[in-house]
Amino acid sequence: MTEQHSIFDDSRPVTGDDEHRLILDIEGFEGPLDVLLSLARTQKVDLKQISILELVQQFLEFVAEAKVQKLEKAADYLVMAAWLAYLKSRLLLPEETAEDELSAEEMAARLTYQLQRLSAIRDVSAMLMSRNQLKRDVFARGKPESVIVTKNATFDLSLYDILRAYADHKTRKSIADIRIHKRDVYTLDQALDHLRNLIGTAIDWTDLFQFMPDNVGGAAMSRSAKASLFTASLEMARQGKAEIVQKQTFGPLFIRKTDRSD
Amino acid sequence: MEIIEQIRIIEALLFASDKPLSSIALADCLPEGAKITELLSDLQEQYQGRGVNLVEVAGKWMFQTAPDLAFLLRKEVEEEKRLSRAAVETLAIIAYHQPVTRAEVEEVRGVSLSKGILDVLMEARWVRPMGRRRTPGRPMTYGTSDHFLVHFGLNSVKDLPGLAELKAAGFLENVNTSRLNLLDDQKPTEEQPELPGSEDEKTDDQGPSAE
Amino acid sequence: MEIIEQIRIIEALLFASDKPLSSIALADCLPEGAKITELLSDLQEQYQGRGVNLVEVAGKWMFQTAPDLAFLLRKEVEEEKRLSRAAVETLAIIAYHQPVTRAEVEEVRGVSLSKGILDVLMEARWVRPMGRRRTPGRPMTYGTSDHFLVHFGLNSVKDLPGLAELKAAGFLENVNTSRLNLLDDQKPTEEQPELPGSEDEKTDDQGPSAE
Repeated sequence: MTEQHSIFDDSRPVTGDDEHRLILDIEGFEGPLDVLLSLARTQKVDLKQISILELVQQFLEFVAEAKVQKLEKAADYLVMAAWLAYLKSRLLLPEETAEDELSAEEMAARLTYQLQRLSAIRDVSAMLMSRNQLKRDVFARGKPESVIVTKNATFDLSLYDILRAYADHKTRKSIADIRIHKRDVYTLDQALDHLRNLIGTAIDWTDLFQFMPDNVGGAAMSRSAKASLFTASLEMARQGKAEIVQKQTFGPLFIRKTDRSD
Repeated sequence: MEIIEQIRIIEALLFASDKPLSSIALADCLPEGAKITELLSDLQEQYQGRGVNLVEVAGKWMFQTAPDLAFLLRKEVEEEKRLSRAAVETLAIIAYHQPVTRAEVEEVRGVSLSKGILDVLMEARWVRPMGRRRTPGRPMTYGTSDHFLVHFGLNSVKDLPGLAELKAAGFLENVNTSRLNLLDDQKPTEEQPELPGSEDEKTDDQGPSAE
Repeated sequence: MEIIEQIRIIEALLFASDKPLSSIALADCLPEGAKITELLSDLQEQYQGRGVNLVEVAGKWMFQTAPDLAFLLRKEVEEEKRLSRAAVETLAIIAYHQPVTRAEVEEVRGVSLSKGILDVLMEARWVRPMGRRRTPGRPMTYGTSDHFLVHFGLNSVKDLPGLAELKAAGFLENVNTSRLNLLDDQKPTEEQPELPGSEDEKTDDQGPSAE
């Protein structure tokens, strides 16, 4: 979870020393409505009577001063700021409402309604959480004796378990679906076979790369073939089946068979 | 069978269980025609004021320790996991507004619901899907479970604290009627293919009701 | 503290404890000088003849169902079984992909379905045959039952959250969604199973019959 604030967490800087100029941090809030609610409370009046204009001003200042770490987090606040700025202009200018538009007063009333509703929900949240909770305040029989009176509950399985199982299955499947494609390479074995076959046909020292296989494919394959051919030549020299000579640095590599029969 | 014997039986059954039992299940263990409701309220009265009380939760019955003794018992259990503020608020909105969609929860809180919150609430078995709303996009609705009622000692969601006040103040009206349109409701990601294999058009909204 | 209050405390402690408690352990929760032995015998007397008795076992105290009512506890001693992980996953796949054949379940899970899993799910009355598929071999398809819906508090299988919703709820956090084809997921269901005579009319819809 990203939202860490406990209902019991009272550390939020709502009650600043200078109540009209709170310096607040977005991190401590649950979104723009939360900020508005906190600001509204500084007006020390009933929510129904808050000055929307003052609230708008406070919010715009808050957004201007807020330290924003993540842009996506700021988006909600910026949208609200824009809406409030619009509301403010509507409230200040003489009313000329288009038919399909809300009047400024209605807009303000709706904002007030939302704040009141959130505040009310918070109140009932607190009431709910302060109820006697099972396993916190009240306790069931600690050592139940095994009676199953309900006949259907043979298995202790919840819908959550099913969703979890399906999600886990999907998670695993999405991992299992990753396939690493085999890279096309000209293998060392191929190069060895190729070189063994051809080296017998050469009479004398031959540039190793004369033995490059034909039609190996694209540039990548060709590079792979070159590398494998070189490794193959080293391998054959190690086995005493071939000799390799290079006259100068980066010069051509010459190879010949060791036990030439002629 | 005498009344006192019948009371002994339901006492034994309820005492032995750590989960609430329905009166129907209890009646199964009693002779035909037993007045289960009366027996239960007799038993409840007998335990009034004792260290253990008989309570009705989620429409079922269970014994639990008296709430005023919580101070004594609490130290015996591990510190309970604390829900985040966001989770508590989300739970409350789901409980009071159910059935409610994710978008509506976001609308009430004025902020998008961060991932994992619903997961936590569903893992605690407090929240459950309640069917799809018959609106465009057919969004999933959520509500509370019996387990939620048992945990918070409620007989039904109608007993939620402050419910009447919220309703009277008009805060439980259709969330969208009061829209500020601050949050974009159209979330294409929430749309999803319906599960094929079920073509029936069925009702979704079932109002707050303990199943 | 009054005697009656001390007895309440002992009663609650013994009720909530998951093991028998010694009088010393109980005395720890009482004020200094409480007469624990007298209190216990008072409490024991209060429960004499009730459906539950206070008994002393190996020097410790516990509540226990009255011996003459023990038959109640054995009436349906059906232990709560746990489903294996494979069974839960199979159930989930059947629920999401129904109607689905055994082979399809195996294909989706990537392992063969061990014997007994389907039996267990059918025994639990969560899974039922849904008629044969009109494909070579005419394999049997499976789906979930009404009982499944009732047990899990669903109105219809459409109430199961889709992948997008699971993700939104935080269930799929570690999944790279681009690899999860959210739409192309329920292939097997597109085919309709053959209706074998009049036998199984209901191939798909669970209907809102869950109560």
